Amino acid sequence: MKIKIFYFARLKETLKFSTEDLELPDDAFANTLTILKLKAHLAKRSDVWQQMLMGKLKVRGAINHALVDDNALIVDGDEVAFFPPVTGG
Amino acid sequence: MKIKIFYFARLKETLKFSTEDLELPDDAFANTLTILKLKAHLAKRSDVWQQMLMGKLKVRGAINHALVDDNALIVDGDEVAFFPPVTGG
Amino acid sequence: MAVSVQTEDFDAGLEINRLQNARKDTGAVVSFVGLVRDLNEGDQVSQLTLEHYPGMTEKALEAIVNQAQSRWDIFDVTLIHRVGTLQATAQIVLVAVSSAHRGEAFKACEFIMDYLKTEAPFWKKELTQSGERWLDAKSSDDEARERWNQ
Amino acid sequence: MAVSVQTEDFDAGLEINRLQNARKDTGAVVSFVGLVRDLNEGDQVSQLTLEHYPGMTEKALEAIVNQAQSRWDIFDVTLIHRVGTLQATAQIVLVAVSSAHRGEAFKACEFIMDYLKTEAPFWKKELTQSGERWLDAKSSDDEARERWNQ
Repeated sequence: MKIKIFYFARLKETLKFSTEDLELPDDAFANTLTILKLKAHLAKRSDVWQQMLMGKLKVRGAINHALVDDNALIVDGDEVAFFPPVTGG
Repeated sequence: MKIKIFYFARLKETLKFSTEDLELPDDAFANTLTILKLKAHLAKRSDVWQQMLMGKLKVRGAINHALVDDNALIVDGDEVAFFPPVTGG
Repeated sequence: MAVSVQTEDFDAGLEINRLQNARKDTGAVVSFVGLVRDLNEGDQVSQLTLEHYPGMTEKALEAIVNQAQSRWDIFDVTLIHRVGTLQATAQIVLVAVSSAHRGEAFKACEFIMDYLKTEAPFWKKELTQSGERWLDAKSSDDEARERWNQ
Repeated sequence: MAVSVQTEDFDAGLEINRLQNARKDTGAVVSFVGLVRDLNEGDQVSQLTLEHYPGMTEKALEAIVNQAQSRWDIFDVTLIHRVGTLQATAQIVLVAVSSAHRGEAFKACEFIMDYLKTEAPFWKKELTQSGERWLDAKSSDDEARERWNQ
Protein backbone atom coordinates (compact mmCIF):
# COMPACT_ATOMS: atom_id res chain seq x y z
CA MET A 1 0.00 0.00 0.00
CA LYS A 2 1.05 3.56 -0.73
CA ILE A 3 0.34 6.55 1.44
CA LYS A 4 1.39 10.18 1.56
CA ILE A 5 2.54 11.70 4.85
CA PHE A 6 2.77 15.37 5.84
CA TYR A 7 4.61 16.75 8.88
CA PHE A 8 3.97 20.17 10.38
CA ALA A 9 5.47 22.71 12.74
CA ARG A 10 7.95 21.34 15.30
CA LEU A 11 7.81 17.89 13.68
CA LYS A 12 8.61 19.21 10.23
CA GLU A 13 11.42 21.35 11.60
CA THR A 14 13.03 18.66 13.75
CA LEU A 15 12.57 15.71 11.38
CA LYS A 16 13.54 17.91 8.42
CA PHE A 17 10.72 16.34 6.45
CA SER A 18 7.67 18.19 5.22
CA THR A 19 6.16 15.42 3.11
CA GLU A 20 6.98 11.93 1.87
CA ASP A 21 5.44 9.15 -0.20
CA LEU A 22 5.68 5.89 1.67
CA GLU A 23 5.22 2.37 0.35
CA LEU A 24 4.44 -0.31 2.93
CA PRO A 25 4.39 -4.08 2.38
CA ASP A 26 0.81 -5.28 1.94
CA ASP A 27 1.41 -8.52 3.81
CA ALA A 28 2.53 -6.68 6.94
CA PHE A 29 0.07 -3.76 6.96
CA ALA A 30 -2.90 -4.07 4.60
CA ASN A 31 -6.18 -3.51 6.46
CA THR A 32 -4.45 -3.31 9.82
CA LEU A 33 -2.45 -0.09 9.64
CA THR A 34 -3.54 2.38 12.31
CA ILE A 35 -2.17 5.81 13.17
CA LEU A 36 -0.44 4.30 16.21
CA LYS A 37 1.12 1.48 14.16
CA LEU A 38 2.36 3.97 11.57
CA LYS A 39 3.91 6.13 14.31
CA ALA A 40 5.67 3.07 15.76
CA HIS A 41 6.89 2.07 12.29
CA LEU A 42 8.31 5.54 11.57
CA ALA A 43 9.78 5.81 15.08
CA LYS A 44 12.21 3.02 14.20
CA ARG A 45 14.04 5.35 11.78
CA SER A 46 16.15 7.00 14.51
CA ASP A 47 16.16 8.31 18.06
CA VAL A 48 14.91 11.69 16.85
CA TRP A 49 11.93 10.07 15.12
CA GLN A 50 11.26 8.02 18.24
CA GLN A 51 11.33 11.14 20.42
CA MET A 52 9.16 13.23 18.14
CA LEU A 53 6.48 10.64 17.37
CA MET A 54 6.38 8.49 20.52
CA GLY A 55 7.81 10.92 23.10
CA LYS A 56 6.18 13.49 25.33
CA LEU A 57 5.01 15.75 22.47
CA LYS A 58 1.34 14.84 22.12
CA VAL A 59 1.37 14.22 18.36
CA ARG A 60 -2.02 14.44 16.66
CA GLY A 61 -2.87 12.55 13.51
CA ALA A 62 -5.13 13.35 10.57
CA ILE A 63 -6.31 11.15 7.72
CA ASN A 64 -7.52 12.82 4.53
CA HIS A 65 -7.84 16.19 6.29
CA ALA A 66 -9.84 14.91 9.26
CA LEU A 67 -8.47 14.75 12.83
CA VAL A 68 -8.45 11.14 14.03
CA ASP A 69 -7.32 9.23 17.10
CA ASP A 70 -4.54 6.65 17.38
CA ASN A 71 -6.82 3.72 16.50
CA ALA A 72 -8.01 5.13 13.17
CA LEU A 73 -7.38 2.83 10.22
CA ILE A 74 -5.24 3.98 7.27
CA VAL A 75 -5.94 2.53 3.82
CA ASP A 76 -4.13 2.57 0.49
CA GLY A 77 -3.96 6.05 -1.05
CA ASP A 78 -4.66 7.93 2.19
CA GLU A 79 -3.12 11.29 3.00
CA VAL A 80 -1.85 11.11 6.56
CA ALA A 81 -0.53 14.05 8.61
CA PHE A 82 1.27 14.34 11.94
CA PHE A 83 1.51 17.53 13.95
CA PRO A 84 1.72 18.92 17.49
CA PRO A 85 -1.36 20.29 19.29
CA VAL A 86 -2.64 23.32 17.39
CA THR A 87 -1.96 26.91 18.49
CA GLY A 88 -3.79 29.21 16.08
CA GLY A 89 -6.21 32.05 16.69
CA MET B 1 -39.43 72.24 49.51
CA LYS B 2 -38.79 72.64 45.83
CA ILE B 3 -37.97 69.84 43.42
CA LYS B 4 -37.62 69.44 39.67
CA ILE B 5 -39.33 66.52 37.93
CA PHE B 6 -38.63 65.04 34.49
CA TYR B 7 -40.88 62.62 32.60
CA PHE B 8 -39.73 60.43 29.76
CA ALA B 9 -41.04 58.28 26.91
CA ARG B 10 -44.64 57.09 27.29
CA LEU B 11 -45.08 59.13 30.46
CA LYS B 12 -43.98 62.35 28.83
CA GLU B 13 -46.16 61.70 25.81
CA THR B 14 -49.31 60.74 27.69
CA LEU B 15 -49.03 63.28 30.52
CA LYS B 16 -47.95 65.94 28.04
CA PHE B 17 -45.30 67.07 30.51
CA SER B 18 -41.59 66.80 29.98
CA THR B 19 -40.44 68.71 33.05
CA GLU B 20 -41.90 70.77 35.88
CA ASP B 21 -40.75 72.65 38.98
CA LEU B 22 -42.82 71.57 41.93
CA GLU B 23 -43.16 73.28 45.31
CA LEU B 24 -44.44 71.11 48.14
CA PRO B 25 -45.51 72.30 51.60
CA ASP B 26 -42.70 71.67 54.09
CA ASP B 27 -45.07 70.73 56.93
CA ALA B 28 -46.58 67.91 54.88
CA PHE B 29 -43.47 66.52 53.16
CA ALA B 30 -40.14 67.71 54.55
CA ASN B 31 -37.84 64.77 55.37
CA THR B 32 -40.56 62.23 54.62
CA LEU B 33 -41.07 62.51 50.86
CA THR B 34 -40.31 59.23 49.11
CA ILE B 35 -40.63 58.30 45.44
CA LEU B 36 -43.79 56.38 46.26
CA LYS B 37 -45.33 59.34 48.17
CA LEU B 38 -44.52 61.67 45.31
CA LYS B 39 -46.12 59.30 42.81
CA ALA B 40 -49.26 59.12 44.97
CA HIS B 41 -49.30 62.91 45.29
CA LEU B 42 -49.02 63.44 41.52
CA ALA B 43 -51.54 60.67 40.82
CA LYS B 44 -54.26 62.83 42.41
CA ARG B 45 -54.06 65.26 39.49
CA SER B 46 -56.34 63.19 37.23
CA ASP B 47 -57.23 59.67 36.14
CA VAL B 48 -54.53 59.77 33.48
CA TRP B 49 -51.90 60.64 36.08
CA GLN B 50 -53.25 57.91 38.34
CA GLN B 51 -53.07 55.35 35.52
CA MET B 52 -49.61 56.32 34.36
CA LEU B 53 -47.93 56.57 37.77
CA MET B 54 -49.82 54.02 39.88
CA GLY B 55 -51.18 51.69 37.16
CA LYS B 56 -49.76 48.64 35.52
CA LEU B 57 -46.86 50.45 33.82
CA LYS B 58 -43.92 49.65 36.08
CA VAL B 59 -42.69 53.23 36.51
CA ARG B 60 -39.07 53.58 37.58
CA GLY B 61 -37.79 56.55 39.56
CA ALA B 62 -34.45 58.32 39.59
CA ILE B 63 -33.10 60.94 42.01
CA ASN B 64 -30.24 63.16 40.84
CA HIS B 65 -29.48 60.82 37.92
CA ALA B 66 -29.38 57.61 39.98
CA LEU B 67 -31.97 54.85 39.70
CA VAL B 68 -33.73 54.40 43.05
CA ASP B 69 -36.56 52.33 44.45
CA ASP B 70 -39.94 53.47 45.75
CA ASN B 71 -38.68 54.02 49.30
CA ALA B 72 -35.88 56.43 48.36
CA LEU B 73 -36.08 59.78 50.15
CA ILE B 74 -36.36 63.01 48.15
CA VAL B 75 -34.95 66.22 49.65
CA ASP B 76 -35.18 69.90 48.79
CA GLY B 77 -33.51 70.76 45.49
CA ASP B 78 -33.50 67.18 44.14
CA GLU B 79 -33.95 66.37 40.47
CA VAL B 80 -36.47 63.54 40.23
CA ALA B 81 -37.36 61.59 37.10
CA PHE B 82 -40.09 59.09 36.23
CA PHE B 83 -39.94 56.74 33.27
CA PRO B 84 -41.01 53.30 32.00
CA PRO B 85 -38.60 50.34 32.03
CA VAL B 86 -35.72 51.11 29.69
CA THR B 87 -35.47 49.69 26.15
CA GLY B 88 -32.16 50.87 24.67
CA GLY B 89 -29.36 48.96 23.02
CA MET C 1 -12.88 54.58 28.55
CA ALA C 2 -14.77 56.49 25.85
CA VAL C 3 -18.55 56.79 26.29
CA SER C 4 -20.69 58.80 23.91
CA VAL C 5 -24.42 59.39 23.42
CA GLN C 6 -24.85 61.01 20.03
CA THR C 7 -27.13 61.50 17.05
CA GLU C 8 -24.30 60.96 14.52
CA ASP C 9 -23.44 57.58 13.09
CA PHE C 10 -20.23 55.79 14.06
CA ASP C 11 -17.57 53.76 12.26
CA ALA C 12 -17.11 50.41 14.03
CA GLY C 13 -13.91 49.62 12.13
CA LEU C 14 -12.33 52.93 13.14
CA GLU C 15 -13.21 52.41 16.81
CA ILE C 16 -11.88 48.84 16.80
CA ASN C 17 -8.65 50.06 15.19
CA ARG C 18 -8.26 52.76 17.84
CA LEU C 19 -8.44 50.17 20.61
CA GLN C 20 -6.03 47.87 18.74
CA ASN C 21 -3.48 50.64 18.29
CA ALA C 22 -3.64 51.98 21.84
CA ARG C 23 -1.38 49.30 23.33
CA LYS C 24 1.04 46.82 21.80
CA ASP C 25 0.08 44.07 24.24
CA THR C 26 -3.54 43.96 23.10
CA GLY C 27 -4.39 40.40 22.06
CA ALA C 28 -8.15 40.61 21.61
CA VAL C 29 -10.82 43.11 20.65
CA VAL C 30 -14.43 41.97 20.96
CA SER C 31 -17.11 44.23 19.58
CA PHE C 32 -20.88 44.38 19.35
CA VAL C 33 -22.92 46.42 16.88
CA GLY C 34 -26.68 46.71 17.42
CA LEU C 35 -28.88 47.65 14.46
CA VAL C 36 -32.45 48.75 13.71
CA ARG C 37 -34.20 45.62 12.41
CA ASP C 38 -36.79 46.20 9.68
CA LEU C 39 -39.01 43.63 11.39
CA ASN C 40 -40.18 43.44 15.01
CA GLU C 41 -42.89 41.23 16.49
CA GLY C 42 -44.04 40.39 12.97
CA ASP C 43 -44.46 44.02 11.86
CA GLN C 44 -42.49 45.97 9.29
CA VAL C 45 -40.54 48.75 11.00
CA SER C 46 -39.61 51.80 8.95
CA GLN C 47 -37.98 53.87 11.67
CA LEU C 48 -37.08 53.94 15.33
CA THR C 49 -36.85 56.96 17.62
CA LEU C 50 -34.55 56.73 20.61
CA GLU C 51 -35.14 59.00 23.57
CA HIS C 52 -32.73 59.33 26.49
CA TYR C 53 -32.21 61.28 29.72
CA PRO C 54 -29.33 63.69 29.07
CA GLY C 55 -26.95 63.67 32.00
CA MET C 56 -28.22 60.50 33.59
CA THR C 57 -27.73 58.29 30.54
CA GLU C 58 -24.02 59.11 30.24
CA LYS C 59 -23.52 58.52 33.96
CA ALA C 60 -25.34 55.18 33.80
CA LEU C 61 -23.20 54.03 30.86
CA GLU C 62 -19.97 55.05 32.61
CA ALA C 63 -21.06 53.18 35.74
CA ILE C 64 -21.71 50.03 33.69
CA VAL C 65 -18.29 50.25 32.02
CA ASN C 66 -16.65 50.81 35.41
CA GLN C 67 -18.35 47.68 36.73
CA ALA C 68 -17.04 45.67 33.76
CA GLN C 69 -13.53 47.03 34.32
CA SER C 70 -13.60 46.03 37.97
CA ARG C 71 -14.89 42.52 37.20
CA TRP C 72 -12.55 41.60 34.35
CA ASP C 73 -8.96 42.20 33.37
CA ILE C 74 -9.62 44.35 30.31
CA PHE C 75 -7.64 47.23 28.82
CA ASP C 76 -10.19 49.66 27.42
CA VAL C 77 -13.82 50.09 26.37
CA THR C 78 -15.49 52.22 23.71
CA LEU C 79 -19.25 52.62 24.01
CA ILE C 80 -21.28 54.70 21.54
CA HIS C 81 -25.08 54.85 21.66
CA ARG C 82 -27.11 56.85 19.16
CA VAL C 83 -30.31 58.76 19.94
CA GLY C 84 -32.90 60.49 17.77
CA THR C 85 -34.68 59.06 14.74
CA LEU C 86 -33.01 56.18 12.92
CA GLN C 87 -34.06 54.33 9.78
CA ALA C 88 -34.29 50.54 9.43
CA THR C 89 -30.80 48.95 9.15
CA ALA C 90 -29.16 51.97 10.87
CA GLN C 91 -26.56 51.37 13.57
CA ILE C 92 -27.75 52.00 17.14
CA VAL C 93 -24.99 50.96 19.49
CA LEU C 94 -21.34 49.94 19.51
CA VAL C 95 -19.48 48.30 22.39
CA ALA C 96 -15.81 47.44 21.80
CA VAL C 97 -13.56 45.94 24.47
CA SER C 98 -9.81 45.30 24.31
CA SER C 99 -7.83 42.93 26.50
CA ALA C 100 -4.79 40.66 26.52
CA HIS C 101 -6.86 37.46 26.19
CA ARG C 102 -10.18 36.75 24.51
CA GLY C 103 -12.23 35.32 27.40
CA GLU C 104 -12.20 38.55 29.40
CA ALA C 105 -13.11 40.72 26.41
CA PHE C 106 -16.04 38.46 25.43
CA LYS C 107 -17.46 38.48 28.94
CA ALA C 108 -17.03 42.21 29.49
CA CYS C 109 -18.60 43.08 26.14
CA GLU C 110 -21.68 40.92 26.70
CA PHE C 111 -21.99 42.13 30.32
CA ILE C 112 -22.00 45.75 29.18
CA MET C 113 -24.75 45.06 26.63
CA ASP C 114 -26.87 43.11 29.14
CA TYR C 115 -26.63 45.91 31.70
CA LEU C 116 -27.14 48.65 29.14
CA LYS C 117 -30.38 46.96 28.04
CA THR C 118 -31.80 46.98 31.58
CA GLU C 119 -30.17 49.94 33.37
CA ALA C 120 -29.37 52.73 30.94
CA PRO C 121 -32.18 55.25 30.40
CA PHE C 122 -33.03 54.86 26.71
CA TRP C 123 -36.50 54.33 25.29
CA LYS C 124 -37.42 53.13 21.82
CA LYS C 125 -40.49 54.10 19.79
CA GLU C 126 -41.12 52.25 16.54
CA LEU C 127 -42.91 53.47 13.45
CA THR C 128 -44.85 50.69 11.71
CA GLN C 129 -47.65 50.73 9.12
CA SER C 130 -50.20 50.90 11.95
CA GLY C 131 -48.51 53.91 13.52
CA GLU C 132 -46.12 54.61 16.37
CA ARG C 133 -45.61 52.36 19.38
CA TRP C 134 -43.33 52.42 22.41
CA LEU C 135 -41.42 49.20 22.90
CA ASP C 136 -41.95 47.22 26.08
CA ALA C 137 -39.01 46.00 28.14
CA LYS C 138 -38.32 42.29 27.58
CA SER C 139 -38.14 39.80 30.42
CA SER C 140 -35.42 38.00 28.44
CA ASP C 141 -33.24 41.09 28.94
CA ASP C 142 -33.79 40.95 32.70
CA GLU C 143 -32.85 37.28 32.66
CA ALA C 144 -29.73 38.00 30.59
CA ARG C 145 -28.62 40.53 33.20
CA GLU C 146 -29.40 38.26 36.15
CA ARG C 147 -27.01 35.60 34.84
CA TRP C 148 -24.12 37.86 35.89
CA ASN C 149 -25.18 37.74 39.54
CA GLN C 150 -25.17 33.97 39.80
CA MET D 1 -20.45 31.68 5.26
CA ALA D 2 -17.12 33.14 4.18
CA VAL D 3 -13.97 31.39 5.38
CA SER D 4 -10.53 32.48 4.29
CA VAL D 5 -6.95 31.53 5.17
CA GLN D 6 -4.71 34.21 3.74
CA THR D 7 -1.43 36.07 4.08
CA GLU D 8 -3.03 39.49 3.39
CA ASP D 9 -4.37 41.70 6.14
CA PHE D 10 -8.12 42.26 6.56
CA ASP D 11 -10.38 45.20 7.33
CA ALA D 12 -12.62 44.33 10.29
CA GLY D 13 -14.90 47.34 9.72
CA LEU D 14 -15.48 46.36 6.09
CA GLU D 15 -16.34 42.76 7.03
CA ILE D 16 -18.71 43.87 9.79
CA ASN D 17 -20.43 46.26 7.37
CA ARG D 18 -20.84 43.46 4.82
CA LEU D 19 -22.67 41.30 7.36
CA GLN D 20 -24.81 44.28 8.46
CA ASN D 21 -25.84 45.10 4.91
CA ALA D 22 -26.62 41.53 3.84
CA ARG D 23 -30.07 41.41 5.51
CA LYS D 24 -32.40 44.12 6.79
CA ASP D 25 -33.49 42.03 9.77
CA THR D 26 -29.98 41.83 11.25
CA GLY D 27 -30.09 43.13 14.81
CA ALA D 28 -26.64 42.20 16.07
CA VAL D 29 -23.11 41.71 14.78
CA VAL D 30 -20.53 40.37 17.24
CA SER D 31 -16.94 40.30 16.16
CA PHE D 32 -13.58 39.20 17.48
CA VAL D 33 -10.18 40.39 16.33
CA GLY D 34 -7.07 38.53 17.54
CA LEU D 35 -3.73 40.34 17.44
CA VAL D 36 0.00 39.57 17.79
CA ARG D 37 0.91 40.74 21.31
CA ASP D 38 4.36 42.25 21.70
CA LEU D 39 4.68 40.38 24.98
CA ASN D 40 4.21 36.66 25.74
CA GLU D 41 5.17 34.77 28.87
CA GLY D 42 7.25 37.75 29.96
CA ASP D 43 9.28 37.97 26.77
CA GLN D 44 9.29 40.65 24.12
CA VAL D 45 7.93 39.26 20.85
CA SER D 46 9.00 40.92 17.62
CA GLN D 47 7.26 38.61 15.17
CA LEU D 48 5.10 35.55 14.87
CA THR D 49 5.06 32.97 12.08
CA LEU D 50 1.85 31.07 11.47
CA GLU D 51 2.00 27.72 9.70
CA HIS D 52 -1.09 25.84 8.54
CA TYR D 53 -2.12 22.69 6.66
CA PRO D 54 -3.50 23.85 3.29
CA GLY D 55 -6.69 21.99 2.50
CA MET D 56 -7.31 20.64 5.97
CA THR D 57 -7.30 24.04 7.71
CA GLU D 58 -10.07 25.46 5.52
CA LYS D 59 -12.16 22.29 5.99
CA ALA D 60 -11.68 22.41 9.75
CA LEU D 61 -12.76 26.05 9.89
CA GLU D 62 -15.83 25.38 7.75
CA ALA D 63 -16.78 22.45 9.99
CA ILE D 64 -16.51 24.68 13.09
CA VAL D 65 -18.69 27.38 11.50
CA ASN D 66 -21.23 24.71 10.46
CA GLN D 67 -21.38 23.48 14.05
CA ALA D 68 -22.02 27.02 15.28
CA GLN D 69 -24.77 27.48 12.69
CA SER D 70 -26.48 24.28 13.75
CA ARG D 71 -26.32 25.16 17.45
CA TRP D 72 -27.51 28.78 17.29
CA ASP D 73 -29.97 30.80 15.30
CA ILE D 74 -27.48 33.00 13.49
CA PHE D 75 -27.57 34.55 10.00
CA ASP D 76 -24.01 34.51 8.73
CA VAL D 77 -20.37 34.16 9.72
CA THR D 78 -17.16 35.64 8.31
CA LEU D 79 -13.92 34.00 9.41
CA ILE D 80 -10.52 35.19 8.23
CA HIS D 81 -7.27 33.74 9.56
CA ARG D 82 -3.89 34.98 8.44
CA VAL D 83 -0.79 32.81 7.94
CA GLY D 84 2.86 33.58 7.29
CA THR D 85 5.06 36.01 9.19
CA LEU D 86 3.36 38.79 11.13
CA GLN D 87 4.85 41.64 13.15
CA ALA D 88 3.84 42.55 16.71
CA THR D 89 0.43 44.32 16.81
CA ALA D 90 -0.59 42.76 13.45
CA GLN D 91 -4.07 41.29 13.08
CA ILE D 92 -4.22 37.47 13.08
CA VAL D 93 -7.86 36.45 13.03
CA LEU D 94 -11.33 37.89 12.55
CA VAL D 95 -14.60 36.18 13.42
CA ALA D 96 -17.79 38.15 12.77
CA VAL D 97 -21.28 36.73 13.37
CA SER D 98 -24.64 38.30 12.48
CA SER D 99 -28.01 37.40 13.97
CA ALA D 100 -31.40 38.84 14.88
CA HIS D 101 -30.61 39.01 18.61
CA ARG D 102 -27.38 39.52 20.49
CA GLY D 103 -27.25 36.41 22.70
CA GLU D 104 -26.92 33.99 19.80
CA ALA D 105 -24.23 36.04 18.05
CA PHE D 106 -22.14 36.34 21.24
CA LYS D 107 -22.29 32.61 21.90
CA ALA D 108 -21.56 31.57 18.30
CA CYS D 109 -18.60 33.97 18.00
CA GLU D 110 -16.97 32.77 21.22
CA PHE D 111 -17.69 29.12 20.35
CA ILE D 112 -15.97 29.50 16.97
CA MET D 113 -12.89 31.02 18.61
CA ASP D 114 -12.73 28.34 21.32
CA TYR D 115 -12.96 25.56 18.72
CA LEU D 116 -10.57 27.25 16.31
CA LYS D 117 -7.98 27.44 19.11
CA THR D 118 -8.14 23.69 19.74
CA GLU D 119 -9.21 22.08 16.45
CA ALA D 120 -7.97 24.10 13.48
CA PRO D 121 -4.50 23.16 12.23
CA PHE D 122 -2.47 26.33 12.79
CA TRP D 123 0.86 26.52 14.59
CA LYS D 124 2.59 29.60 15.94
CA LYS D 125 6.32 30.23 16.20
CA GLU D 126 7.48 33.34 18.03
CA LEU D 127 10.64 35.33 17.52
CA THR D 128 12.01 36.75 20.78
CA GLN D 129 15.41 38.17 21.75
CA SER D 130 16.54 34.64 22.67
CA GLY D 131 15.54 33.23 19.29
CA GLU D 132 12.64 31.32 17.80
CA ARG D 133 10.25 29.11 19.78
CA TRP D 134 7.15 27.11 18.92
CA LEU D 135 4.20 27.93 21.15
CA ASP D 136 2.73 25.18 23.29
CA ALA D 137 -0.99 24.53 23.33
CA LYS D 138 -2.64 25.95 26.47
CA SER D 139 -4.75 23.83 28.79
CA SER D 140 -6.92 26.93 29.34
CA ASP D 141 -7.91 26.68 25.66
CA ASP D 142 -8.96 23.04 26.12
CA GLU D 143 -11.01 24.07 29.13
CA ALA D 144 -12.62 26.92 27.18
CA ARG D 145 -13.71 24.44 24.52
CA GLU D 146 -14.97 21.87 27.04
CA ARG D 147 -17.44 24.41 28.49
CA TRP D 148 -19.52 24.03 25.32
CA ASN D 149 -20.09 20.33 25.99
CA GLN D 150 -21.51 20.79 29.45
